[in-house]
Amino acid sequence: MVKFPENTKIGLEVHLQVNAGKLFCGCEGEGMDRERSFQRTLHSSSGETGSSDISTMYEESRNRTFKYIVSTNSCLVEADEEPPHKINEMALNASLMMARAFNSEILDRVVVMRKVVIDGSNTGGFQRTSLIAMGGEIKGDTYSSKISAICLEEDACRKIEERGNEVVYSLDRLGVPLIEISTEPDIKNPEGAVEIAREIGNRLLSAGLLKKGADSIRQDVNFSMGYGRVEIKGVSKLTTIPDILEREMERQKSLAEAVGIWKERGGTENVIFEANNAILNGTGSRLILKSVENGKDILLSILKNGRGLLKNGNFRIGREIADALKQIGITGILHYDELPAYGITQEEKDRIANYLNLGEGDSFLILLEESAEKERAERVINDRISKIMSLNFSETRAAMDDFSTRYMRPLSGSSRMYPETDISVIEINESRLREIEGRVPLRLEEMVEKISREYSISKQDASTLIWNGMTEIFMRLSEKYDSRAICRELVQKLPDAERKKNVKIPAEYVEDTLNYCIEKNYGRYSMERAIDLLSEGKLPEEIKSEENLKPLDENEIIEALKNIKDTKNISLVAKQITEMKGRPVDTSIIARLVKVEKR
Amino acid sequence: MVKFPENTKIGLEVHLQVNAGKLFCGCEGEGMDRERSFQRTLHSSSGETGSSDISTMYEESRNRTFKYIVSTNSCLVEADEEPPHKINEMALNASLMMARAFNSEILDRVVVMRKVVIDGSNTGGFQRTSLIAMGGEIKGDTYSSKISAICLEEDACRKIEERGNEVVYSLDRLGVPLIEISTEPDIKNPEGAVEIAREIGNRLLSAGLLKKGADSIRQDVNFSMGYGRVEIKGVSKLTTIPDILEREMERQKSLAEAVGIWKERGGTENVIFEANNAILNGTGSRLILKSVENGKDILLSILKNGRGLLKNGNFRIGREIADALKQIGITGILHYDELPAYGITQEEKDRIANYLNLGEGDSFLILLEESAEKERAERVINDRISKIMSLNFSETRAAMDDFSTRYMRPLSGSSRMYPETDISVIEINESRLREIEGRVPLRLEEMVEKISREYSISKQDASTLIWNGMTEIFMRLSEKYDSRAICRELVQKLPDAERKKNVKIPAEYVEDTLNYCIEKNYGRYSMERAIDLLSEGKLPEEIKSEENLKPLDENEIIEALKNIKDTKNISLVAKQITEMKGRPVDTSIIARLVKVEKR
Amino acid sequence: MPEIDKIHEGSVITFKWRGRELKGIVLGVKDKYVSVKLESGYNIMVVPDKIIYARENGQIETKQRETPGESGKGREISIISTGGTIVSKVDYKTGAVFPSLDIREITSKFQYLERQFRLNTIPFLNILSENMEPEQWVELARKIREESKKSEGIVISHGTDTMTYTASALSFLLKEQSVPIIMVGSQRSSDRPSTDSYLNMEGAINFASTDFGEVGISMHSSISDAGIYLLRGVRARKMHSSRRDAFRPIGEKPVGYFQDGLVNMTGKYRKKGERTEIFEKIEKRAGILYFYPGMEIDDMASFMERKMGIVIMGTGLGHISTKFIDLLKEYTDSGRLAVMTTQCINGPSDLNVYSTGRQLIKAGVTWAGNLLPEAAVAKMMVVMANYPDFEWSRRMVSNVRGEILEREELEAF
Amino acid sequence: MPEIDKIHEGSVITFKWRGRELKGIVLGVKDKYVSVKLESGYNIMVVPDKIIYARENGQIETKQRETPGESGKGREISIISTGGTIVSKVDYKTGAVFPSLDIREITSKFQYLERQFRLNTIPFLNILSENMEPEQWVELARKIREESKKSEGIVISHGTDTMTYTASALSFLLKEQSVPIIMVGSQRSSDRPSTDSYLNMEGAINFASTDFGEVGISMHSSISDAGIYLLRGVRARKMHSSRRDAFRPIGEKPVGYFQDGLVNMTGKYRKKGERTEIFEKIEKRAGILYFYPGMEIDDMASFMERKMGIVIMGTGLGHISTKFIDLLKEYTDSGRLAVMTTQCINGPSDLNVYSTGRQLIKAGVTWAGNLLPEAAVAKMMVVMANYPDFEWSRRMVSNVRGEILEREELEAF
Repeated sequence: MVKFPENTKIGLEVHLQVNAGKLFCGCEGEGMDRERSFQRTLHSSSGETGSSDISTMYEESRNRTFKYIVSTNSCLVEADEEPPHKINEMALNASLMMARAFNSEILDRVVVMRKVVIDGSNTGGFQRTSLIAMGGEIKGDTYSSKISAICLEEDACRKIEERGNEVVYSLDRLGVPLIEISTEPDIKNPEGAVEIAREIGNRLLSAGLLKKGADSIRQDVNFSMGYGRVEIKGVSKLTTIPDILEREMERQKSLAEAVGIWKERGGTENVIFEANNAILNGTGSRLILKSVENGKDILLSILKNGRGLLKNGNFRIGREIADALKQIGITGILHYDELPAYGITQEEKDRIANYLNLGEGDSFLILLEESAEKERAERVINDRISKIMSLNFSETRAAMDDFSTRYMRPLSGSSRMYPETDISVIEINESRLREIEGRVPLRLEEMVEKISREYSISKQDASTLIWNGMTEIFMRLSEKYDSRAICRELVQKLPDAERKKNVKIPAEYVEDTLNYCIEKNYGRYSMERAIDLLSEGKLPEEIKSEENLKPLDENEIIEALKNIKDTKNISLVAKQITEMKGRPVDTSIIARLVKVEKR
Repeated sequence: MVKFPENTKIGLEVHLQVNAGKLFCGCEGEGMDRERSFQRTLHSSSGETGSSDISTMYEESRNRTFKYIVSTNSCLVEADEEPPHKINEMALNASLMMARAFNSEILDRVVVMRKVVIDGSNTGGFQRTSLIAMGGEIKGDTYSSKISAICLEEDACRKIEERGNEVVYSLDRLGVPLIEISTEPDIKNPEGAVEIAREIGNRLLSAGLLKKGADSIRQDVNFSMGYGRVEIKGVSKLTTIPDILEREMERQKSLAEAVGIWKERGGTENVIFEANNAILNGTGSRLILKSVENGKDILLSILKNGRGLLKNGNFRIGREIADALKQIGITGILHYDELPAYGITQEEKDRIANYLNLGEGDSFLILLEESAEKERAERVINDRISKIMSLNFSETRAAMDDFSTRYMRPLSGSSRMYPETDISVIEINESRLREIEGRVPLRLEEMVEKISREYSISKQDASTLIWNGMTEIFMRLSEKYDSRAICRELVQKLPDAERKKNVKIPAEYVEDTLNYCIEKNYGRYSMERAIDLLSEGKLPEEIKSEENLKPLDENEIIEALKNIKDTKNISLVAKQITEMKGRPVDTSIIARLVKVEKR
Repeated sequence: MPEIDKIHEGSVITFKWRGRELKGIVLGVKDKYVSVKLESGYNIMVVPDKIIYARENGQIETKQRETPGESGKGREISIISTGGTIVSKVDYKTGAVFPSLDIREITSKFQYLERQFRLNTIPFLNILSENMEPEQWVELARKIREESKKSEGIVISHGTDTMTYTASALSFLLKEQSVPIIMVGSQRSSDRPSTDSYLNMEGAINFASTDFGEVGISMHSSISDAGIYLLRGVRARKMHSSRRDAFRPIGEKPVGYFQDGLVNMTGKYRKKGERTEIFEKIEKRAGILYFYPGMEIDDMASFMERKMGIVIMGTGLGHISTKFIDLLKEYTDSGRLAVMTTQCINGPSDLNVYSTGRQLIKAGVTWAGNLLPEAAVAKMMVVMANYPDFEWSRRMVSNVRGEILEREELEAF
Repeated sequence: MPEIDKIHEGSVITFKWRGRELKGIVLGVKDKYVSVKLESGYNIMVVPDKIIYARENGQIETKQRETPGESGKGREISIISTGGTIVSKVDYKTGAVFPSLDIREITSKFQYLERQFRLNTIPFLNILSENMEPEQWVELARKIREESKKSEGIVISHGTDTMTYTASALSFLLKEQSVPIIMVGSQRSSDRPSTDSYLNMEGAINFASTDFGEVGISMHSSISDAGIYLLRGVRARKMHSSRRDAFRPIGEKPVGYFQDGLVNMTGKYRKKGERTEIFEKIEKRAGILYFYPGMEIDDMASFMERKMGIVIMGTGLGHISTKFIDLLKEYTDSGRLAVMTTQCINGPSDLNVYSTGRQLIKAGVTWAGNLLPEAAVAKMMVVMANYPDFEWSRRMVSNVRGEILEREELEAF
């Protein structure tokens, strides 16, 4: 296990999708894309971004259009064509239940805010979010962490593709309720972070309120080791946290080391590019040739004292610069350390060094870009370098598949938030709090234990019920019928039938038909028959109306047995009779009758 | 010239399209078809048709759908989706002017009626028509005729095609105002009918109110020679009236003669078909074989005493029967007189005669049709024969291209008319009558004479102006400028320019630009230039705004002449200069300058 | 010689007019003018020079042909007639419209109906729909309850003008319904060959034989004689004064579609229930007020005076001039009901978005999403008459008959 | 320790809440609750346990940023601001909307505008459009006359709620107009990144530089940020309460279309004239009355009492219960004006078709084809103030500004 510095601070922001309708409209949480789409542009308002936030300015200047694919579970609200409706009660309650679970202090009044996001992932240009509770603590088996805030938010659009200036999003995920739980940066190591994050997810799961699906838990990780806070976005798999943090820790360590050397050498000077398209005349580099062909210039600058720091051993300041430039759409950057390469020869490298009058420890940068972009690039590069030199690495970074992270944007400030005036302040009154009081989620282990104990089923079965989100249905049906029988239907028969027909039967259909069997006193065989019929695509109404579930009585079975010759295998006989009559049959009766017959 | 019987009575119904917007909406008289269409069915109401009108019942039972192609000059009114608007003033006035022209008595109040027509030619299932005036007389050079009624009507849809059960109509013509002038049946011969019809059309033409186009005059001819009134619909060319009436006269004469013979033989008995599909077993007739293959039966009936009357010399009762059957969609009828033919041999004919036990003068009918249709066919045939036997031939017939006529339907009764309640009664008050008083159309000859005299132009030119519908423009422009010059532009230059570019220049464009030249005092060469530019597709606004019409002054011409070497042909020189400068030039100035130069 | 004032409607007459002798049947006499139908079929209105001959004939009468009764075999459908264009016919001489309801005229066009259904025609009212009053909604609901005991479906022929008001009122008056209730009308009267009434009625009868447990409207889906829509009464609106396809669903798609003899239920709907129960009271003291710039305080005040509840058609999301705020506060403080809707017709009212709206909330004004003004006033009349006043506001904003849509899809406008 | 009632908006505050120490800026205090913006950006409303520290700071003020002035070079366009969503911004701390009109914010989005036009911004009114009164229409017309002397086009930013009323009123108040007058609004306020205001305004400025000689409306043609419609003011209507493409032409197609910097004039329109002349009087005693079943005679009577003219929104082709006939007759007999329109919105009113209509004609009620109710009331206010009473009815029914369509095409509904 890698050793992290003493002053390591890790905090989490865990996002949990709530298994409920959308947060501010009447649409369902799940849906499919449709043929229809519309397209938009977004504008940043002057009041809202600081002048230094050039990535946001760039975002707008790019003139991007966003295309939104309409889904079956979207309406005018997702299209930003109608004010939001009242908040989804179930989602709000879920967030309150989570707050209670961790002893977080619930606010008397909830104010819905808009958080500006203009990457198109929200049709309105903002995400709706509200602070639900503050404080509390998450206790895992080994680690614990204090909670700073619990928020209830809308999930964003699902990005489908990016082509040229157009980004395509689906509206299916937009507006799905998300509970965001942020911890204090009091976690000391990645293992702790994993445990805490898992604990958070398990609570909502244990309450039966976690949406199913790959997306349902996503976390951002805050990390600091003395060089400012880095927020790592988009860690989708819990188990990758240690690897990602390790890579990030190494990045910061190397960066600090490089800065030490650089400063020792006397620091650097501002990068200033000058165009010299003739300098590489006669080059064989296809990169250069193609770039010139596309009308770009060859811009050169000294990077004072930078030699060997841009790409050399662990030093990767070159990549820091490239990542920052990429955010404003500039990609053509080369530097001393990586040459000769890309078809540029040592002779050409020397020619440039010579031309720039490079000193001993100096490096140079080559920017392949139109001269008009020179100033923007210089500003980004110089800002980036001076930030690194100040040993303040705080920023927002994105987690990559290879566990590395990439620069995304500066940490977002509070100026990006303002109230959602279309929704009035929500009072969390006593009656609501009383309502959730009995439903505070237990820890997953406790929940498994409790269900197993109270309903006399195995822990294995209890756990399966929870993971499949069937706990509530199970408990309701168990009030009226033998819980073990119900458990068998839900844990064995149901998944079995679904697997056979490769279908997903809606939970409410299952509850409806089983309930019917219970009320009619039809017994186990009818329940199984009900699930079989559902798996064949029949609707509960049909199944119920056609008396398909009424078990055959003894006389009917005797009648049916007359047509069956081989009665050795009782369950085969039952199957034959059911197929013949379209109705369930009790095998024990068959067994009895067959015996009688044989006698 | 064929001699018509003494008791011949001919009456006319002449329909004239008025050159105005549509009668009951804001659409123009002309337009083009568009992509869009809609489709309808029509129902006959029980109250409206007599029980004997089986052709109407058949029309509905056919379950035909009508498809209407929307035109640029149609709106919700033509679609029968909006009540009619107020009556078109110009069309109403035109009808009143025609009434005055023939001294017909104008009604104080005009009641708009609906005349039921369910062949789909009117989207509402009725045509709007109103009686404007009664009485009066049309005086031609040789003949004269009393007027019974002058009506103002809507024109019907233009039929585009009929395919299967669908009839396709265009809405472009629906609602165009039609003046219908009906004469008493006081015309004695076809030549008189031609003269009277021509006189009627010429009056509206002389007033400049006749729409242009092939359809603009259509006439129905009423004819009787003692056997009831026959109304011949759709005589589109005036000159065909004599040929058509001759054929009709001969038809009736032969028919009467045949009836005489028939009655002498003792009359006939009802036709009653019986099926005998076996009788032509082994026939080589493809007609019969195909008919049987299509599931039709062979239905046979005696036609008592009918031999030699169905098709023999001038006798054509067979066709009378076939035409009537055709109206109810039955086509497969054969009879004794025409056999052997259609692959049916003499032996087969005899076999049938034998089977039917045919008497000496008897004929037989073969109907190739499903037995289910037997009664309908019998009813139509027996009705038809008894009508012929009663020597009452009155009915509505359609004129064919070969001058023959075909049975269409019984004469329509007054029960097909009821008031159009969506339009209030229109009062023809004094002020309206005064308004038209000065505009009563003259006879064409008088009009030619008048214009020729008043404006000092040739009769030839005056006549051309009238035929081209340019009289009014000519008279207005002549108030401000030399009428002969204007006449030259309108009668010579304009058609010439149109022919050269193969375009039709809207009359209002011509008036607008010529008016402009007059006001600016630009003279003849500018007018010609204006017409040339219009023929090139330029709009009046463009032409006027660009000062293209200002003639070159002397200095400008001198300047221009410097670039021209060969000045022998003055008009060629003028053309060159105009092309060079884009402005008109006075040839007389050139001539003078060239002379001066030469000197 | 007969005098002009002795001439009666229906007389056969011969007279002179400007020297011509004319014959015809008298349609009426007014001032000096005689209306005559000539033998040619044309009607004229003239002042005769001289009347030569006149004889009472009685050929013209205003036919009053109501032919109640039953026709066909199969499932029983009741057709309750209230009047309107769909049952009107024209007298072919006078052009006067008279009521006629001979169901055989309809079934003769669609003979399969006679084989599938037993159609039972009930003349109930015979009025133009603009004269329908709320009390008659209750009577109609009672009639429906009665018919539902023997029929499997009910068709109500109704003038199109106030059809959605009646449909809404019935929706709320019916606490439970055991049969489909389908309203049908026509935009072109049955006397015209081009009438839409037959196809609309064919659709209605077919819709009435489904398991639809709501009050629906059966009218043309386009200007072609092709398909018929089944629309939810509380969400439909007459959106064009003259077209066949005037009725449109607002904010949702049609519930069903009928074409070529087949019903296709495409939307969600309540299934018919076990029994039919109705409310029997209605509060007439409710009305709609349409806001416009320049409206005076007195305009609203005097309207309110006579009302226990008002439906305001505000602008946009439900706004009116803020000068009315105090007045509204006073009104709602006195226990009366003010519900805001929008004159945009489409889209919701939402008083949370702008400051005017928030002031209206404080003044006690209620709003109910995209509840339509017509449905709102009908609902208000039913709610106020049948529930205690402290429940009024809550009842208005809660969706009971699909009158308030939870979600509006993009295509629905 | 500071007392809660000493805390003011804008104070920087540190306080204890349920044992936690929190910091932020005070947004307001109401009852015991303090609204605070935390450093995280979230707003909370809490009852503090104890206030530890508070300092007046003044960081929060309600910004009143109106930046009139000129910008750009080229053809002069005046932008007259009257208020509404299009010029509103949000205060990012309180969420309160405040008016702001900095034309450079718009031109900075579309820099070509600066090269083509000299944009002259004039703050004129600053109200929500539902508070607009007829007197202000006249003031606006005067301002237009003044601006038309120096500008080649006029853009009027306006709240969308009553935009079509104002557009109609201006259409009739302007006897002649020498410049295009383009009204523009937005359905999503400018503070939202997704606002429609920029594109609507871009379209408006471009339309204002054409030869369009009418009062038009420039709004989104669809929910996409793609094209902008130019609609004829007297024929447009806000047909949805919340969508960007709420404005629709009724019974006709749009006059123009703007996309990607290009104007395409697709419909017929009046060209701009030589001078701008206006009527300066308006008669406020006119109003709209919406008919519904159950409306009482007193409802109409008391409304009429205060009015010189009324616009009735009847059902269908323009019908109301016949019980009102006598009252209407009395009203028109006294020289006042009653104009019938239809609550169907689309299609004509036509009183000739049904008996109720013919009774209304006899009662002196006027109708004017498909004249919209909003245009009708605006026209009535202008006509009654500026013409002798015997001309009123004739003026109402004659088309002067394209408000009455001669023909309606099939696609227009």
